[in-house]
Parts: sequence; structure tokens; C-alpha cells
Amino acid sequence: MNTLSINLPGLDLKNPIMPASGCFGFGREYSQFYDLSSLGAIMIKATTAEPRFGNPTPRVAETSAGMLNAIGLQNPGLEKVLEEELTWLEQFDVPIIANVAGSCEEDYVHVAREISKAPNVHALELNISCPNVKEGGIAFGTIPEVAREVTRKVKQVSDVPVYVKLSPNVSSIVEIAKAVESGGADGITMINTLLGMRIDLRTGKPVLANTTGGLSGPAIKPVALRMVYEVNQHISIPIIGMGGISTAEDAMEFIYAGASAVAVGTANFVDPFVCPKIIDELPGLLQKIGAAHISECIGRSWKQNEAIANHRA
Amino acid sequence: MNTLSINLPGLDLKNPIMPASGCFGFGREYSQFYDLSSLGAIMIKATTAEPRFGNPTPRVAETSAGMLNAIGLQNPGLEKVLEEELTWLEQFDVPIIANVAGSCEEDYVHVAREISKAPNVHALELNISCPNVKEGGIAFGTIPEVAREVTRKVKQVSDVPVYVKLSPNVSSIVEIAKAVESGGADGITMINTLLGMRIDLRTGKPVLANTTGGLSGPAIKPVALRMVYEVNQHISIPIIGMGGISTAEDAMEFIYAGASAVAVGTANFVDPFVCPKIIDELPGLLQKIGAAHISECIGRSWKQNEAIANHRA
Amino acid sequence: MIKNEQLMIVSQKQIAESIYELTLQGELVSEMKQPGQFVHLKTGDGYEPLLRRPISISSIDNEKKQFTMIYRAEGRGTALLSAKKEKQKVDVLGPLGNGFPVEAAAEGETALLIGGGIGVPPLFELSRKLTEKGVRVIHVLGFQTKNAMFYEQQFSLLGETHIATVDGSYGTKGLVTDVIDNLRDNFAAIYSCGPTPMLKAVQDKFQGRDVFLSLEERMGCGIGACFACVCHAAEGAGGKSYRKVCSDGPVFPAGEVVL
Amino acid sequence: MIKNEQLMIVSQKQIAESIYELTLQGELVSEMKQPGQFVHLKTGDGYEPLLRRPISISSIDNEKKQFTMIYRAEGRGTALLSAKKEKQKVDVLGPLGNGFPVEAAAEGETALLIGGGIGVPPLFELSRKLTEKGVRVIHVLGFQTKNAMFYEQQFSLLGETHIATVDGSYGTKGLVTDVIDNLRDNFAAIYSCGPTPMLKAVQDKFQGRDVFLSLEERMGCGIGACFACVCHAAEGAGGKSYRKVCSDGPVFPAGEVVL
Ligand SMILES: Cc1cc2nc3c(=O)[nH]c(=O)nc-3n(C[C@H](O)[C@H](O)[C@H](O)COP(=O)(O)OP(=O)(O)OC[C@H]3O[C@@H](n4cnc5c(N)ncnc54)[C@H](O)[C@@H]3O)c2cc1C
Ligand SMILES: Cc1cc2nc3c(=O)[nH]c(=O)nc-3n(C[C@H](O)[C@H](O)[C@H](O)COP(=O)(O)OP(=O)(O)OC[C@H]3O[C@@H](n4cnc5c(N)ncnc54)[C@H](O)[C@@H]3O)c2cc1C
Ligand SMILES: Cc1cc2nc3c(=O)[nH]c(=O)nc-3n(C[C@H](O)[C@H](O)[C@H](O)COP(=O)(O)O)c2cc1C
Ligand SMILES: Cc1cc2nc3c(=O)[nH]c(=O)nc-3n(C[C@H](O)[C@H](O)[C@H](O)COP(=O)(O)O)c2cc1C
Ligand code: FES
Ligand code: FES
Repeated sequence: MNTLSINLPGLDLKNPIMPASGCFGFGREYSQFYDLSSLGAIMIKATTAEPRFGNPTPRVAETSAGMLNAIGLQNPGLEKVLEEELTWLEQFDVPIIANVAGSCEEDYVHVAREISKAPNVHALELNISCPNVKEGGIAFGTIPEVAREVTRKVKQVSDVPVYVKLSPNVSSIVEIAKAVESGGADGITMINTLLGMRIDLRTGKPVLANTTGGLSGPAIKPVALRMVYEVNQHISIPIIGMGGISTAEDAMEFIYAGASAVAVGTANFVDPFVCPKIIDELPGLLQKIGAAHISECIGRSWKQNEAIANHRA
Repeated sequence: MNTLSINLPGLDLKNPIMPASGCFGFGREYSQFYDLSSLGAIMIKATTAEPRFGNPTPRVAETSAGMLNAIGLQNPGLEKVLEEELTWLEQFDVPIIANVAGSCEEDYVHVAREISKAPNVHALELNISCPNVKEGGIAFGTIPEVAREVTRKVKQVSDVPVYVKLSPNVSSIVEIAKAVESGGADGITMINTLLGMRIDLRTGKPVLANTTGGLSGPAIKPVALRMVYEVNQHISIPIIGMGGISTAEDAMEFIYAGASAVAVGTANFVDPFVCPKIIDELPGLLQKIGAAHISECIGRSWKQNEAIANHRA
Repeated sequence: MIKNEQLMIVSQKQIAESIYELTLQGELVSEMKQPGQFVHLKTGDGYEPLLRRPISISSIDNEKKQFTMIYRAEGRGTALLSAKKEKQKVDVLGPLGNGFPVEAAAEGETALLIGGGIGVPPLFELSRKLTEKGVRVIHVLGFQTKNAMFYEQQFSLLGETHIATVDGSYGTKGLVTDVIDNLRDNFAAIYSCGPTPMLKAVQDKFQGRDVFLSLEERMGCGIGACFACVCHAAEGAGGKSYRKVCSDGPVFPAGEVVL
Repeated sequence: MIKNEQLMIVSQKQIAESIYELTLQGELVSEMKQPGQFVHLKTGDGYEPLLRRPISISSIDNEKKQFTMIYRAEGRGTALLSAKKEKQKVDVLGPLGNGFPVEAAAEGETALLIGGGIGVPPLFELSRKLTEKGVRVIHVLGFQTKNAMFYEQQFSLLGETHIATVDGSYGTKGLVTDVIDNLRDNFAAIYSCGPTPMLKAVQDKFQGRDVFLSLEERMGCGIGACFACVCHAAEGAGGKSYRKVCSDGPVFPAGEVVL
């Protein structure tokens, strides 16, 4: 029996581990290291209607247990992603989650409609939370009504289930989650990066050419976990959790918090084998925890609390 | 010449370094290690009208390059703080910034009125951003109008300048900053902790008894810096910056970002001598940077950019 | 006085499964006054792990300016500590807290020392100090299993020593309380350190006697400044009165705090 | 093929002010094909520093399965690397990128190798490979000051070597360009690695010639997946075409990318 399989809208996952968007390109580089078919799924790099060069360099900076990036959604554009990247990915037995970005509603709708037709795209991830593009992006992710509307519009045209990726840079992530759920989202992916910056004392200027960037890596894990924990208690659609995951234990913490599956981002840069390593270690961890199947662990941290609360009451 | 002196509303600082509220008690413990008169100022532990026990333990948990706390504003209450702690602190030649907390507007007003009368309290720090108390606190810090109102009310009764401490757990910290500025705040202190959590896989439950807690330490530095940088460009009152400061270089990054002075929190737990160490190192750093006085460095990162932008235009 | 000093590692030995004995040397040792105090150690160089780790002092050699700790390598901090070698330095903050009152038992009287697992170490220096002044000591030490046991011989040299293991692989099968129930001596003082349920059992069993309990709590500063390690005091209405484990404790007379 | 392996430190030596020479041994060495490639090193155990550090390969010994790097200990990562000792392991990802084309110069022809500061190291293996096949090499190496200079002798053994120091403490006072202006040879190929202003000067000076430039950029993954290290390609309208320094470079023919 596969103790790691998880079924989510549009996604039959062999296991709950997938690389996060933007941290795995379109898979080509990591295919040198291992068979991509071993992954639960792949979240490919954000795709926009037109090719984008992104921001000037330097685009990355290191911070304590984290990194900042301001790539600016560089990608070869919808046409090339469809023709070259997704076609190439068809050789692997792995569902693709296409990360869709744009600077206005029409962009999202257009890319979503087209990319959802690709045979190996099993779900969309609506990126309404990229902190590194000025012309929109982030606004979609911080205003509940705007987030609901773009979700609704994309749902109308998408051939596959739609997950919406939430920004942590908000006063109440639960509100946004509820809004996109009411807009028809099939699932939530969270979190995107926290907005941060660094200053170079030698030059006196921000390290990143873009001034600010998105903070990722172990440093943000406690914030991500808290948000998954909160959101999971207020919505009924599933969550794919991410933010600083580097080990099987980290992944399990997210699942305990309420994620049905998890994505690994920055850790791929540190250890290119991190995803298969986590997949290999999960069965042993399940045994240690005393769970027969990974699905038993979803939301255990608060469901347990709830059980206790009910018991006391 | 003292190259480190800074004048802020109510505060003649020998140097821009002070321990952050809640990370230094009322100074007694650290007075074993060095003369408190060497500090720029002291931000004392949050004071509420009545004594508070705070949250159940465990109240702290470690994270990558950070820590979570859920102390819950434990303090001996206004009366004892006035009689025992502030009186004891009078032996030192150091301005005290009194951190004021409450669960409703009247609480803030009451504590502010009374504590601002203490002779060594030179400024108040309105704590509208504690993430660890359920009955209000945080709400004051996330809704602009509420933040403005409590600021206005406190200003009316306070004998000394009022600084307002901002929460980073908001969609737009600039909006809150503008609101408290328009409410009459004399300065801003930022940031309080990011809301986070950890789960213990052995018990399956959150590590903190309070479930969630405030994330502090080096992990949050990039977020804090970004916020200081943003806020400084939109308000004209001074900022006391904090969040992960552990070295003189960290302090200088905040000053470059736009802080007029900085506070050191979590780092005191790691190295009890961290504040005097930073104070000792600053003059050398100033020299290396080529600045004659610390005040030249305030906001240098964006003022430089602005100068460049103006030059180009 | 509390000091912060880089102390040199004189020796580091594994003495049981995951259990290490670490001896350090430095000036700070001369500040150590009382058995049951602890130190706060920085186990890594950078920000990870960030916080210090509280570890009890298990023996003091004032002449050589050395002291010893016994600890379990469990999480990241203690694992890093266990990887350190002779001649390397360790950043120590201490001595911290208030320890066991040796004066509670007089020459010729008998004291009972009850330790559980990683709560055993501070009892060793206590036992040495008690026997030095002529107190008869009886030790009851509990461990999970034989492989996790340590210092049986060292304690035996100081006085009668009973061992209990949870799995029965050595000594009495069960908990320390199973051993205590069979002791018939008249104890002038009872000292205990270990898991809270054990401390509770000890407190209940020896009601109205001179019992001293050493508590454990997650710590931030270790010196009394952060309010992380607070426990409820038994006295006072409304539950607002408290003690800090780091600076008021870690040792409290039974009945002073709520367990 | 790119591999990820724990390589053993054969030697670590300081060879100039803040400059270290580090030799590692392991299977991964057999994958190194071209001078100018680099490796991506993990310099600490935990999450701090988090990212790998890109360092050029400065010489390869295929027989012994060893390779050498020369680096400046500057920030936290390289400082940690410099503290590592013989017999310890280093986590290496590599070899990465595309290096210098040795085939651009034929036997009997002359090649010019221009290096600045910490851009000098990859030229050493290049020079060895060129001289091996009978190419005459001329080195022009620039350093900040005499104390930061390294490998003058090693380069001299392979061919004519000119040194420039910014402060004039050794060789020609000034930049490498000041030396180059006086060279009258006919170069079949020009190779350069160093700060961008230097590369620009080299590109301008040798317009229309076979020039190969090694670029530096902040990196995330080092393998082409994250788009951190991108630079504009010279061709293509709208500025949307690009090259990745890590996987398309770090060496590019002059004119291929915008400097
Ligand atoms: C006063 C006192 C004396 C102690 N004496 C000893 C001793 O002599 N020998 C020994 O082996 N252990 C002792 N402990 C427990 C020891 O502090 C923990 O085992 C240790 O901190 C765990 O660190 P880690 O890096 O292994 O675990 P991690 O899981 O990495 O620790 C994460 C965080 O939790 C804290 N933590 C985890 N477990 C405990 C615990 N049981 N108590 C307090 N904080 C904890 C850590 O300090 C750290 O801040 C003592 C604790 C206290 C409070
Ligand atoms: C292809 C390539 C080859 C290189 N070869 C060498 C070499 O042979 N010898 C050598 O001494 N240096 C070389 N460098 C530069 C070297 O990577 C940096 O000096 C090093 O990463 C700085 O790390 P740190 O820990 O000292 O600095 P930190 O300031 O701690 O670094 C913080 C972050 O910035 C990055 N960074 C800082 N400076 C640079 C830089 N100049 N280039 C790229 N990233 C940087 C780091 O990798 C890290 O991610 C090379 C760089 C590249 C891109
Ligand atoms: C270099 C880089 C590029 C990223 N690009 C994207 C992107 O294109 N689309 C997106 O939705 N998220 C992007 N992200 C965010 C990640 O998918 C992920 O949400 C975030 O990094 C947190 O996870 P981590 O801490 O595991 O990296 C990017 C992150 C990094 C570090
Ligand atoms: C244990 C602890 C207790 C704190 N208590 C308070 C408090 O009472 N009032 C307050 O305004 N901030 C409190 N803070 C927040 C700090 O003052 C500071 O804003 C925050 O920790 C970020 O700075 P740092 O990263 O340097 O710690 C507390 C922080 C910690 C870690
Ligand atoms: S650990 Fe800070 S008060 Fe005890
Ligand atoms: S460093 Fe990731 S693409 Fe070059």
C-alpha cells in the first residue's frame, strides 16, 4: 500500500511532495539529478502571456536562514511554455501545476484558459501574490474582493481545478482565503514570500536592484505554519502548504497544521535532491508518529485540540 | 564630540542603542552586567493597569534564526511599576521609554496618564501590536482608524511624547503609520513580532501553550528593514527601528533604512552584553563608512536613491 | 555573580546512550556556590541555534577551576555541543539560579535524593556537598533503560544507591516512586530533580516534610528578564503571583509553586 | 554530469592576505572537463549561511582526483570555508557551467589571459591546458596591492607574466589595461575573468577578436533553475532575450551578452 498517496481536486498525488513554483524552473535542470516521475507533482515557474525579462540584477540576497529574491516573474511566455516546456515534461508520469501570473484580470484569464488545455497540466496555481512586480500582482492578493473576482473569472475558463496562491503580506490571510473559496477556488496554496529587504553598507544602497524582494527559506517557516493552521480551520477546500520546508519533519509540521500536501522551494537550491530525500523519509516518519497513512495527519494539531476542547466541554 | 548622540522628541540620546521592550525586564537583571547609564535609553516591559500573569507555559520556542514568544504581557501592574521599578531605575542617567499596553482604549489612556508622570519616563511607547493577547491589543494595531483614535486619546493625557509601536502583521504598514502620525504620534517604533507557530511532532500539538506566538530575532530582520524603509519615506516623525538587530552592522542597516535610533530585543538573551558592544563598535563603523556623525546616516539608502533619481530626471 | 566567559573543554565523554559528560575550565567556576545551579550555554557560533541551552552543574572542582555537566544529546543544540572536542571553547553564562539548600540536613542526619533521567546530574554535586559535611545520603535514581543509566558507581561511593528502570533492564522495574515506597528511613530532607510527574509524586508522598524540588521550564534569557519560565506560586489569590524558574528557582521548597 | 558529493579536504593554505588555496579530492573531479567551470559549495552545516557559494576551479589533477580553488575569505560563507581543516568534508555541487574554449587558440599561436583579483584563479587551469597543447600564453594579472597577490610564480612557469597593482606596491602601478596597452603581440585568443569594468575594457580594446569573458553574478541555484543570475543577451529586440551566467556561462564570447 502506498501510505503517501493523496487525492486533491485534479491531482492524484503519489506523494504529497512537490517543488514550489519558481524554484524548479520547468524541471529540466533537476531532471539531471533524479527521475521527475518520483515527485508528487511539479509547480512550474510562473507563466505570463508574453515573455518577461524580469527585474535587473542582483536579484537575490542572503539573509539569516533565508533568502530574498526579486526575479520579477522572468519566463519565456505562454507560447513557449506550452510548446517547449510542457511538451518536454510529458515524458514524465507526474501532474503539472501551472503557476499563472499577470498584471491585469484579462492576463490571468487568457493564460489560464490556454495553459489549462495542456494535457499534463492537472491544475492551475493562480499567483496573485508575487511581491516583485509592481503593476498589479500583489494587489490581487491583498484585497479580498479583487481576489474573489479574479478567481471567479479564471474558474469560468479553466479546464482544470484552480488553486489560488496567497500572499502572507496581509492583515488577515483568513479573509483572503475565504474570499477565494467563495470565488470558487478548488484549493489554496500558501504561502508566497514575505516582503523584505537588505542594505549593503558599503554602497549604502539596497542589495537587490529592485530594492525589495521576497523572503523565503527556513526563516519564514513559523509564519507559514501559523497561516496554514489558521486558514485550514476556516475553509473547507484543501491547502498545499509551503514556506521554509527543508526536511521530512518540516513537511509533516505543515501537514499537522492542516496542509494536504506541501511544496519545497528554496531548499532545492541548497540540496538539489531535497524532494526525493523527503519522499524517502516520509514513510519512516509516519511509522514513528504511529500513523498508517499520511492523510490521517492532515490538521492533526488543531483537530486534536478540537477533540480535547469538545471533550472538556 | 559625541558622534552618536541623537535628539528625538522627549529623548536626548547619548547613542541610538536601547534594549527593546520585553527583552530587558525593568533593567535589574542586566544591571548585573554593565552600567545601564551607558545605554541610549531603556524600553521597559509592557505595563498594564492591573498585574497580569500572562499565558501558560511553554511560552517560548526556537525557530531557524529566530524565536517565538507568547509571554502574554506578564507584568506587575502600573502601581508596582511606578513604585518599585521606575523608582529603582532613577539611579541611572538614562531616559526610560514606558511601553503601555491594554485591552481597551480606557486602559491605554489610564496607564499613559499615570506612567507619563514618572520623572524618568521621557516618552511612552504605545504597544498596539502585541500578538499574544486575545482581548484587543492586536486589533488596535491593524485598523488605521482605531490606531489613530487610541493615539489621539493618549496624546491628550500624556505628559511626555508618545511613540506608537507598529505591528508587522498588516497589509500596509504605511497606512497604519500615517494614521498614527495624523493621530498626533511623536514617533514610531517598529516592528513588533511577526505572528508564527511551531508544532511538536511528538505531541502533535503546537509547542507554545498559547498555540501561536511572536517571531523575533535575525529571521525577521529583512521584513523589519523593509518596513522601516517604506514607512520612513511616507511620514515625517522619527522611527525607532527594531527586529533582529544583533550587531553594529545590523543597527546601521536600520539607520540607513530610515531609523533614527534602534532597539535590540532577542539578542540580549543570546549575549547579555550585546547593547554595550554595539555602542562600542558604532564609532569605528561610522569611520569605516565615512560619516562624521550618526545622524548623517539616517535614511541614507533611500535618500541616496532619491538624489540619484533627481539627478537623472 | 553571574559571568559570561569562554570556557575551555577539559574533557568530553559519552557515558551512556546519548548521554555525555562535559568538563569545562575557567574563572567563572569560582562563582559557583550551591549545588543545583545551572549554566546557560551557547552551542553554535551563528544564529542557529539561536538560544542558549540551560544545563545543570553536576560537579564542581574549585581548585582546578573546573566543573562538569551531564547532558542528553537530543535536539540540534545538544547535538552540536556533543560534537565539540577538548581544547575548544564554550560560551557559558552562569552560574544561574538558586540551588539546593545543603543546610536543610545536619551532620548525622539522613537525606533522600531522588533523580529521574536527565534530572539526576545536579544531585551528584549535592550528594558530595552533603556527605562532605557528614550527612548520610540515600539515592534513588530512575532511568528509562539500563543503556541510558549513568553514574551508578559514582553515587554508590557516596551512599546507598537504588536504581529503577522503566523497562526493568536494571534494578527495580518501574519508577523511582516504586523504590521510595519501600524505604523506611527517617529523612531530614528530601531533594528531587526530574520530570514534573515525578516531582509531584515526591511532593505528595512527603507532605509536611522538608522537600526541595528542581523544576524545568523552557527559557529565553535564563536570568529573569523575559518572563518565559514563569510558574504559578502556590500563595496568593487570583493566580497572579508567580516565580521565575531561572532566577527564583530552579529549586523551590515543595509547596511554594504549583506543579 | 553535475554531481553532488562530499569531498575531502586534501589541503587548505592561506597564500596571500585573506586569500586561501583549497584542494579537495573525490569522484566528482572526473566530471571536470573545461577550465573556467565552477563549483557550488555549502560552507556551513545548518541554515546559516543558507545558500551555496560559487567558486571557480583553479586547477584539476585528474589522476589524483583532486582539484584546487583559490578564494578570498570575505563574508560569512567564505570565512567558514577558510576555517575548515584537512580531512574534513565539503559539500560540493559541480562542475557547473561552461568554461573557456581551449580550442580557440592553436599550437604555436599566442593567447592573452587577463585576470583581475579573485578572477585570476580560473585562468590558471586554462593556462595549463593551453600550454599543454603548445599555445604560447601571456598573463596580465591585476591585484589591489602586493599583499593580495598570489600565484605569480606558478603563472610565470607557464609563460610571460605581467603584474599590475592598483597601489603600485608591485609591478606596474595601475590596472591591467595599463599593461595591455603596451603589449604588441598578435593574439589568437583573449581570455579574461575579473570585475565587470575590466571585462568591458577588454571587450572594447579587442573588438572583432576572439575574446572570452567570464562573468560573475549573484546566484541562487547555480544550475539554471531560478533565473537569479540572468544577464541581457546582445541580440534580440525589446531586451527580452537573456543568458544565465550559471548554466549558459559563466564564460561568454565577447559580444554575446550586455556587460
Ligand atoms: C534548569 C534546567 C536544567 C537542566 N539541566 C539539564 C542537564 O543537566 N542535563 C540535560 O541533559 N538537560 C538538562 N536540561 C534540559 C535541557 O535544557 C534541554 O534538554 C535542552 O535545552 C534541549 O536542547 P536541544 O538543543 O537538545 O533541543 P531542541 O529541541 O533543539 O531545543 C529547542 C528549544 O527548546 C528548549 N528545550 C528543549 N527541551 C527542553 C527542556 N527539557 N527543558 C528546557 N528547555 C528545553 C531548548 O533550550 C531550546 O530553546 C535542563 C533544563 C533546565 C531548564
Ligand atoms: C561563477 C563564479 C565564480 C567565482 N569564483 C570565485 C573564485 O574563484 N574565488 C573567489 O574568491 N570568489 C569567486 N567568486 C565570488 C564568490 O562567489 C563570492 O566571493 C562569495 O560567494 C562571497 O561569499 P561570502 O560568504 O564571502 O560573502 P557574503 O557576503 O556572506 O555573501 C552573501 C551572498 O552574496 C553572494 N555573493 C557575495 N559576493 C558575491 C560575488 N562577488 N559573486 C557572486 N555572489 C556573491 C554569496 O554567494 C551569498 O549568496 C565567484 C563567483 C561566481 C559567480
Ligand atoms: C527564486 C524564487 C522564485 C520564485 N518564483 C515564484 C513564481 O514564479 N511564482 C510563485 O508563485 N512563487 C514563486 N516563488 C515563491 C515560492 O514558490 C514559495 O512560495 C516561497 O519561496 C516559499 O517557499 P520556500 O521557503 O520553500 O522557498 C519563488 C521563490 C523563489 C525563492
Ligand atoms: C520575550 C519577548 C517579550 C516581548 N515583550 C514585549 C512587550 O512587552 N511589549 C512590546 O512592545 N514588545 C515586546 N516584545 C517585542 C520586542 O520588543 C521587539 O519588538 C521584537 O522582539 C523584535 O525585535 P528583536 O528581533 O530584536 O527581538 C517582546 C519580544 C520578546 C522576544
Ligand atoms: S528565562 Fe527569562 S525570565 Fe526566566
Ligand atoms: S543561479 Fe539559478 S539560474 Fe543561475
